[in-house]
Amino acid sequence: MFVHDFLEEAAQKNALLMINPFTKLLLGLGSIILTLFSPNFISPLILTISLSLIIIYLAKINPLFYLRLLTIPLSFAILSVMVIVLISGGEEKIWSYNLFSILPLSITSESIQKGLLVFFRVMAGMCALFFISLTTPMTDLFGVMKKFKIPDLFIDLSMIIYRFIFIFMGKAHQIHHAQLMRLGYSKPKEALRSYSMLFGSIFITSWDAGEHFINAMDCRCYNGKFAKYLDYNPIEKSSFGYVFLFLLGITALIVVTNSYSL
Amino acid sequence: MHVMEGFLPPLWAAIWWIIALPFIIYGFIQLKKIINDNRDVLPLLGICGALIFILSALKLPSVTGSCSHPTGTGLSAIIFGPFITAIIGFIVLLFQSLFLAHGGLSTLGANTFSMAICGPFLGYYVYRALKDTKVNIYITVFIAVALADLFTYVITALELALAYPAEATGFIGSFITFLGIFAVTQVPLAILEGAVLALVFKYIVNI
Amino acid sequence: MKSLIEIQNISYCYSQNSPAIHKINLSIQSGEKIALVGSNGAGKSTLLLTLNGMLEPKKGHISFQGTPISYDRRALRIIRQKIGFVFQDPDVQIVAPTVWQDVAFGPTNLDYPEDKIREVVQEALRKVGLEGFDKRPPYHLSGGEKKRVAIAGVLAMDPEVLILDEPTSMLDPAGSEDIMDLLDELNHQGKTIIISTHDVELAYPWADRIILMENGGIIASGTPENAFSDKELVKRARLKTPILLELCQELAARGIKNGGRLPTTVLDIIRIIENEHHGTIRLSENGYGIIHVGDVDLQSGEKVNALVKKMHHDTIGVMGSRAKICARQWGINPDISYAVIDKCILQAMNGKSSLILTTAGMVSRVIERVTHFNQTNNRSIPVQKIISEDPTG
Amino acid sequence: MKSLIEIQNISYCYSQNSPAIHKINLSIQSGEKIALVGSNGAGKSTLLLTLNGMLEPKKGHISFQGTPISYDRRALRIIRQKIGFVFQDPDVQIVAPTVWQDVAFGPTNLDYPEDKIREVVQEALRKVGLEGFDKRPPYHLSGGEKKRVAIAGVLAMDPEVLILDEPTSMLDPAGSEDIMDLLDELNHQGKTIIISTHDVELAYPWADRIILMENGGIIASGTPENAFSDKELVKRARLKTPILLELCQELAARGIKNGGRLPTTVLDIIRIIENEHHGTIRLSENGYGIIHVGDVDLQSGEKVNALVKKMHHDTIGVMGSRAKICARQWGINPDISYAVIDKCILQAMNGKSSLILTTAGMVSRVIERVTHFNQTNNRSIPVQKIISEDPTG
Repeated sequence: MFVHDFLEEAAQKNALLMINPFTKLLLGLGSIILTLFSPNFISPLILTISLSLIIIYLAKINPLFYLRLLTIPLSFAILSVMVIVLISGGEEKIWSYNLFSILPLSITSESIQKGLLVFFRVMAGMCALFFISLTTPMTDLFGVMKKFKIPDLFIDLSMIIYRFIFIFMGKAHQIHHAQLMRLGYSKPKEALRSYSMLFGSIFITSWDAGEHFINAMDCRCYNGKFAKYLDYNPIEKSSFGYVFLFLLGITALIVVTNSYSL
Repeated sequence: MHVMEGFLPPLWAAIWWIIALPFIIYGFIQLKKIINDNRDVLPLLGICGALIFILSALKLPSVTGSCSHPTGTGLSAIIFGPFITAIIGFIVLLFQSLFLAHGGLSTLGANTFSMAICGPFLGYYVYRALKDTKVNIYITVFIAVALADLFTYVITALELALAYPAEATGFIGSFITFLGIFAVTQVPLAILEGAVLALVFKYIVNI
Repeated sequence: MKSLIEIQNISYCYSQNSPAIHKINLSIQSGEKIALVGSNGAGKSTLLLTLNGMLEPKKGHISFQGTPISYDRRALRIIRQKIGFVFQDPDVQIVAPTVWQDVAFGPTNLDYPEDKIREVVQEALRKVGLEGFDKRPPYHLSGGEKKRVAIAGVLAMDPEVLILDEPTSMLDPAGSEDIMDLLDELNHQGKTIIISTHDVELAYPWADRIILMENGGIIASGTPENAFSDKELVKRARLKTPILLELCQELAARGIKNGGRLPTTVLDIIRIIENEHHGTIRLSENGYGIIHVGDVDLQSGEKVNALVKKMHHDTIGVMGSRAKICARQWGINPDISYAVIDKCILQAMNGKSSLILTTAGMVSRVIERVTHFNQTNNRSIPVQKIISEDPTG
Repeated sequence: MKSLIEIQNISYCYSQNSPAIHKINLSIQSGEKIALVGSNGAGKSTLLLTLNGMLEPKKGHISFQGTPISYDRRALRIIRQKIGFVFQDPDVQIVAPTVWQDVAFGPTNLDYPEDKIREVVQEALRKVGLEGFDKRPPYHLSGGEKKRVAIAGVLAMDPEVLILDEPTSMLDPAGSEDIMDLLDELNHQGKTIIISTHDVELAYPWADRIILMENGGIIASGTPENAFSDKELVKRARLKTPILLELCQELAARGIKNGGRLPTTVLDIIRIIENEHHGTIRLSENGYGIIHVGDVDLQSGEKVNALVKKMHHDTIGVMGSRAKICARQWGINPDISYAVIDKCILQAMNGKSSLILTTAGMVSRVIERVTHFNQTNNRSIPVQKIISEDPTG
């Protein structure tokens, strides 16, 4: 819920921190795109497993922490995939039922196929997303944005939001603790009151902070500019090569398994 | 309710990106104008973005417990207007996907459309419409925020249904199914968020 | 004696890598005044947060009043009511729009009936000296007042133990003294007090027991004199030796004995030096000054003012927040408001008389302290209670 | 001497009711180390904020380098570049997501060319001892490190005056000393330093000049000894007398003369007491210990380690942030890191030898200080520079 659960926190300490962010983004975004274009669940499954191994063994992210992360997309995926399996229909009916006589539900081998595909697409896509967020700190991504000619104003606003998130999160965390210690949130009605006090309090302090912030920026001759940081390690041929080969391999797998069905 | 990475097929992911982009770009142009007039607004917008992020990162107690977060964009729309909220909301959603694994990159377009565009627009106009009537200001905030939240969830269900229409009943059947399933978490959440933000509003006014 | 809080071998870590506290053993007795002292990041706050179940240690046990803390909601409610926690930054603790509402936050959550809430809030505000602040919005209060509101908010739940994380950070000297005074009063009323601080000068004279922390572990626990006199430990904890102790050590290195007990106040140092001089230091010709002690709850402003006029006290000292408020109301401008007893003894030794205004329990403490000083130092400083006002007028 | 900043009769009020500062006159010379001391709400921060044009006084004039401050944007930019301001809470001052970007904020807005930005940022980070922290996000830093980043961000703009509002609030003793040391170094490099604080123990030994503030006005301005020795003023400002000064006053009340200058360090007190004893305090039989001083920039780790091994120094002290970093790298664990010179003199008087590691400019300061002490106290403590490493090997 609070700062310690942020992926950013883990990213700042991961073992692949020094690898050039472009290389890491290529792997993450490449995997996402390949996942989206997979015709069946095989390559997403392979991607899910291989990206997880990379995250745990190469980036040295704590496995328990990572497993807990995987549960975040799981409930959404399971719920939605169930719907897809039940309504998609198909030729080979395994089970069918007409709910309230207006909503025909059925499970077919095609719909299972489709459900599996969507499920593993979500898992593989999330693993790729996890890979990016667990290995590439946002601070590096700001540099990448600059390289991609994203407008300065957009990056500046993002950087300020980033900075404030961490300040306010710390505050919110402490306020929440303080309320718990005075037995806030103990009953639904009290919880509502406690929440509104928490938000209101953060709101007020942050407005205050905003004023100080502008003053502090003025003291340093603020003229509408932020410094952009562009130094990171150069792209290494070897790591770039591995990523390239990996993506090539997955592409080949997609082509080979194209006609496979359950 | 965020659409997870990988959930939308490539075609739909692209379509929602294309629909969301004009709003983001127009919001950005507006933002630039405001900043050119008064550069001090930038930190304030930053604060607003961080607040939205924090609001949505705090889990409210809900029935199923998972991925149910208030969107927080309603309040921003009331204060800054819907287009500015679109751009701030877009950045916040990007951070949410990267920091908290809520949402995704390919689905960012769809999420932006439902959470940073549709919800705030509705909330903003409801607020504008009720503001000058006799309705109590806190009830106005409650209605605007709760409706913004509900509308967000309706749009999300729409996005899911369009991508995965039902065989027998088509898009409509699928839409109703998604709507029904997520109603369990989203309807109470919308009411809760409306109530909390109305109280926050009261709190702020009191100070 | 059975201990109030018993900590056995607890560890806690925030992230995977390094533990914030590690294998801590500690036992806290009822009525103690304890200061956890260490540099930032030594683990003080983490240890404090485990005491009332806010953080659940990964290993080890904590028991309160002989029962192990359990972490279900019901048990936690009871623990948190009995062990009150005051955060370092009052802004994170004060969440309600008015002082009254904020102090009532805890009692409301305890389901007290409405008139009991009124009563405890009133009483808590009186204790911290903020009567009449009910309707004020906390955002307009000074740092010291905010801190008091935070303390009142915890007192309103009538805890047995009061934990304060860095109670005086951000406060100016007068504000700090007020708070430390208040803590003394509360301790005197039977509350166990545990604070964390990195201010050695603050902790040294105040605490019954000092617990030195470094790098997640306890490296010393004992009387202030013992805990701070090991230079190696103080250095390891990245702290300073309290100035007076350092001075005493330097004197000792030059062959001046400190006569057993190490000094905690300027008075003690003067005694050491006087001792060395064997009376070469001249005493005031008029003998000792007298020390008067008055209980503000038993006096009226006129009576005290009349006394002040008659006696020409050289020094007027006030102890405790209620006494300070009374003095202000009566138009008396105190000369000293911290380390009052010691300073008055120093004054008395110079032949100057003084008046100490304070509240009930503390009166006897003043008399005890002076008597004790007289006995151990073979002096005869007179101390005298002002007689309560005659109820018949 | 022409003054750097000249303040004439300025007043400022936030709301209509009461002025935050009122009719202030002050003149600040180039190269001074000034501490504004007062309780919270005395107007310290307000006064500081008027100095670089952040607040425009309602009445009165401020001039910088002989020219009155004007409040158009262009003029303000120049003033703010020349007078750097470090806020009390580093969290409001650090704006960028990484240390490097934050320190580069000022230079970027001053439109420096890219390679100059790189250079000044590098240099500023070196000065505050944060080399290699470039990519760290601020929320990963400790309080002391954040403060350093904030100072580096101002230093990167190469100001002539450095203003710091409560520079050590929230920092632990080690962190505070590091910052005060850094300020000393910067002052030594020619910067004028103005701080505000309510910590008298901190301000008393550090400042060249103390300005006591109370209720929006200046009530005293002078050397630390003078400003704090008037008990009435200190009381009016709601402050404490520094412990050492209080001790000295008590000694004086008992007929022990302080020999002219009032004490600012434990060393001074010892001297007063020793003086009184006329040699009854025994001197070490082996005579004085020697004090070695080494410039870390001219030495290598091996050389120093070899020396430490050979000489069996009883005490190793480091002064300044660069020296601390070097010592850490060389695996040397210093015994003292604050009030180093005085402590080494105390050691030397006890016949113990010591080694002080520091940087160029400070070496001569150590020698001066010891020589001065020898002259005024009729001692002959030997102080010796470690000879620079032979460049030919």
